[in-house]
Amino acid sequence: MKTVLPFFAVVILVLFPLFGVTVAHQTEIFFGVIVPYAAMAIFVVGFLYRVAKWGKSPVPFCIPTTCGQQKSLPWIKQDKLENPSTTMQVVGRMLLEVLVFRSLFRNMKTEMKEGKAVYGSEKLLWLAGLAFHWSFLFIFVRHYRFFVQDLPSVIQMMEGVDSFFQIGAPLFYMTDAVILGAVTFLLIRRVYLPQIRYISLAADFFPLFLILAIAISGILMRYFFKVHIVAVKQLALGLVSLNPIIPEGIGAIFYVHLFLICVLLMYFPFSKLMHMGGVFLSPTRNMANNSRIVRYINPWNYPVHVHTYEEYENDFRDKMKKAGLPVEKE
Amino acid sequence: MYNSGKIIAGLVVFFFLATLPFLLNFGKANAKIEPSIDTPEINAMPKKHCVEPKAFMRSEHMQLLNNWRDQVVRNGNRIYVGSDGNEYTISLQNTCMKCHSNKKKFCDKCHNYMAVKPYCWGCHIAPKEKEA
Amino acid sequence: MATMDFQGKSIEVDDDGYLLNLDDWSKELAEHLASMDGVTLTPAHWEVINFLRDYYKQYQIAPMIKILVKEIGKAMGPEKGNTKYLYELYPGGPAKQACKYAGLPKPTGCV
Amino acid sequence: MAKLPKPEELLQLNYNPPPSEDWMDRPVELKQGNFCWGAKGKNLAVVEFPNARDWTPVEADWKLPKDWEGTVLEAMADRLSKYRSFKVFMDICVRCGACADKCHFFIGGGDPKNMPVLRAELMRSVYRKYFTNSGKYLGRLAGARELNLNVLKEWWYYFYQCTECRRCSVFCPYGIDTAEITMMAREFTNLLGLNTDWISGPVANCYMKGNHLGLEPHAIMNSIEGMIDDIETITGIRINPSFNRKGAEILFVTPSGDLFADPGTFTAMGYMMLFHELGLDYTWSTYASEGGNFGFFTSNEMAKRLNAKIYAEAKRLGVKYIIGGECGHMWRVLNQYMDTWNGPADFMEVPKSPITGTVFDNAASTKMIHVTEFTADLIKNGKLKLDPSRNDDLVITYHDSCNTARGMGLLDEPRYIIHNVCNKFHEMPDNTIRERTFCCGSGTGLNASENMDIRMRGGYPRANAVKHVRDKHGVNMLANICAIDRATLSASMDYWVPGVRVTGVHELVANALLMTGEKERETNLRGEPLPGKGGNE
Repeated sequence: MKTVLPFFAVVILVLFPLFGVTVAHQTEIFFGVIVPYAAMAIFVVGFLYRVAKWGKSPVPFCIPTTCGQQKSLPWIKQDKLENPSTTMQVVGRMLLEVLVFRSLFRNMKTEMKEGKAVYGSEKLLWLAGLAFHWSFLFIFVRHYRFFVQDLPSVIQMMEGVDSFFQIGAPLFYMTDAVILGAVTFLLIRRVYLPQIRYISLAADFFPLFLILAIAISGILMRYFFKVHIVAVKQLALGLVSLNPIIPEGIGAIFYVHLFLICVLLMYFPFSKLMHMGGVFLSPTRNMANNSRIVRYINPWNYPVHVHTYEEYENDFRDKMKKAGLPVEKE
Repeated sequence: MYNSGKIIAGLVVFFFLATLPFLLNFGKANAKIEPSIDTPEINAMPKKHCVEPKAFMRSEHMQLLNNWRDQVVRNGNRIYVGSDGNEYTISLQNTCMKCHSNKKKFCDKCHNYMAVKPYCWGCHIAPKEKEA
Repeated sequence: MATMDFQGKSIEVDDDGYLLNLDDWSKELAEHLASMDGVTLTPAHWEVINFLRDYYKQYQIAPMIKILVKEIGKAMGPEKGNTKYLYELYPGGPAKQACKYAGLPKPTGCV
Repeated sequence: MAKLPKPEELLQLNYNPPPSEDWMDRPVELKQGNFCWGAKGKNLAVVEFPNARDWTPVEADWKLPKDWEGTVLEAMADRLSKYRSFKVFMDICVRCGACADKCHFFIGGGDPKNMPVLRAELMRSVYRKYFTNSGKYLGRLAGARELNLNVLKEWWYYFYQCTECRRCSVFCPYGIDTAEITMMAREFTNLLGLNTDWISGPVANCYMKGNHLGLEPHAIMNSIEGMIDDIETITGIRINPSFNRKGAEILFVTPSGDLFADPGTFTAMGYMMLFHELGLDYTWSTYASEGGNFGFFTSNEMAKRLNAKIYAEAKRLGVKYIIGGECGHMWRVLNQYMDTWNGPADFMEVPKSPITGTVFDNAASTKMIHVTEFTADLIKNGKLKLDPSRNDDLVITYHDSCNTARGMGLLDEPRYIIHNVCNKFHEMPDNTIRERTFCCGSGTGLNASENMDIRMRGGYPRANAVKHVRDKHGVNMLANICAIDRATLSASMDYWVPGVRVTGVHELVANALLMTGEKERETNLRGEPLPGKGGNE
């Protein structure tokens, strides 16, 4: 159920615009203008709202997970990136975390072999995760050629790198293959590994199928079922310059690609995909381990009922005196 | 503690990045792009036609050119038979550019618009611009 | 909460069978508890039980084994002041088993 | 009490959950040996906890208060608004599974609900139902489920099977810390009077008597006097520690386990011998006689109430700073919570070693240093005369406690000390030490005797690594800086790796320490003959 249902949901999401624009041209305005604007609005507002909502809850305690030697005596070498004690060191830790998935890199696999537990290397998840996220970012940035009139040279360089091998025409992008491979791996892993299948929800399969469909539709459009690319850019520029137009003859597959992206954008703020924002707010990673150096303040700290020394002495005064302990009151 | 300052700064950065395409195009007109076929050679043609129909050429010209290059360079074949049955000499300079002698208003028009940099002109020399 | 019936009285015990109220204890009950484990209490057993009860009255806690060993050694002679001797008397662990018969709460280790 | 199976039998494990099962369909089964007895009403009443009554986990009726669901959901909303960690961790897990096989209970037990991600999902599923729209409307499809008695029992069973060791958090790409979620679950269960006896008893003791064991003032002194006698027998030196003494420079606080149970008592003897040799102006307190904090395994508020005694007593006695003994969760609390709860400690001074003059800037605010920081500094400055050969009968390995490793980063200080007081030392494999260290299997108040099955399972990964170095290097002593470790690893070693014993670091220090005016030592602190020639050189 949790695998099949998301799959068919994505199939329906593909068929919807496909039939829409093939059967009735009027729907192009829906798929080409209304949905993209709605998706953009939901994405931006939803994302801001979710993060702001997290931000409304304070971090009452300084709870970094320390993964190395603390700042201690001057002759003991502190692990500044794994156990940061200053803001700059925290920035370093976060950069490692966000850019190269430092924590996931530690991953290993536990197995029972010959009657004892052994821990083997397991870097595939890290590699696939890194490959997926970085190629996604590359592809996302590459799409800027549809959104600006004069493409910055940085993005042109990225394209150059991505199509370095100059295979075929239009030039083959490496990231297209990488993202397909990585998403497929992540999907197969979820179905095939018993532990991962057991913990997976429909909400874990849906974004994978969706992203896979987006990647496939994009690849089909670029290499196989060509669309009127100049018209696509006109539509895109129309959207972002707030003068939407629907050029003639773009091709149905473009609307499929666009619609799936819109679904992803709309789904984003309501889903686990918010880990993109959440990773920056994780208190175990974004705090300095300096709570013994600087007092950390809890905004809702409140007085509590304690058992005072006076009460304690009242309970035990006789026994204390008998044992020769000093007391406050005789 | 709330770290409101850092969160708000982060959200401003997010908002900026997420809406960057809108910001970059703010107030800019959306130019209509149409490659020009207004050259003396094309105008002189009794019936205007390319080696393949216009729709095919629009989306597949890069693949056609890629094939042509392979045909000439690897197979030594200089003859292309179009889907209309006519034979054409495979040559960028002498076939394509003979008619489309206005590279700037024909090729570059869309390529620049789409920020595509075909590597044709890495080897070939662009012909002199001609216009009607 | 579990209870046990003894001499027509219902006595409250904890999940491990230790008395909840020290006052419910009597010599007969101690013998009864021991007999449930198949143990017959000898004077040597009673030495330990009595020490435990005295210690508990004074400190509100069962003594460490170390202290128990020392004290039994003092009372019964140095050849009996060792852990091995106590384990022979109380195979279930001198602290745990003897405390049960002495009506003390289940001893805690480190918490 | 369930009989504990043999080690080989316990390890008949399958890490692969049933292929076609959905975890939500697996009913919770309270297996004997895997849970602790329920809290007693009188102990809950002492600390004014709600629904104080006696109850039995295996009985169907848990004697819950009316509208307990409302109580839990209200508390959940409250904690979501108070803890960003809780809120963010409810939302951002992608279920990548990196944590799945990192939990010691899963490695030693194979129960899929002991995969950290699934333990958290037990809570998340309820969160989704009542706090997210997708859960509200899509229900189970969105991974949501209703809060009912079965769910509550499942929470109680599994969240009192988590030792808050934070190992999963080390591997999580977002740093999701199951300990944060377990803490919340324990807050909720405590609102319904669903604590365990082994936690609530010590909490009540600590509140009224100052320490978990319930040692009354004269019992503490009696116990320490016993140790002083032993020290005199071994070294010929009579030391004379002070209690509740006003005007001392330093207050010393250690877990009460060190005062009343072997092998912790040997560590306590170690502290006293070291401090005596230094002539340190320090005092014990019978009121703040507990470094550990079982309140931390109950609720945030209870933890704060117990912790308050340390600063209060420091203030009353007018000490300049505090030294804390060897304990694990105690140091997580002292490092990450104490100052926030009960600070500022501005009535004290930044700790400065009276022997070396070293100023401990890393405790500039809390004014409390770890005894291994203090001792490492002494050794580095050459202030101690040591004869490591007295520990030559020991082949040592070092176990990092979860909390000092992952909630503080105290890794190299104890190792430096061990290297200077012992000649034979071998590290366990890299995957099992430092930030990747394994829990003893009995932290967070799980070190009772009725739950031996889960304790031994949880202790397996640590024991497995010890076995590795025992077989390879002949290791026979497991050193650590945690009172719970000293108690629980002893049991775990006896079960899994017989022949390996457990020691605190300061026991090793005191064995090697050449004290001024000591007699030729014949035995170590445990009364066992010293190796080889022994004694002074």
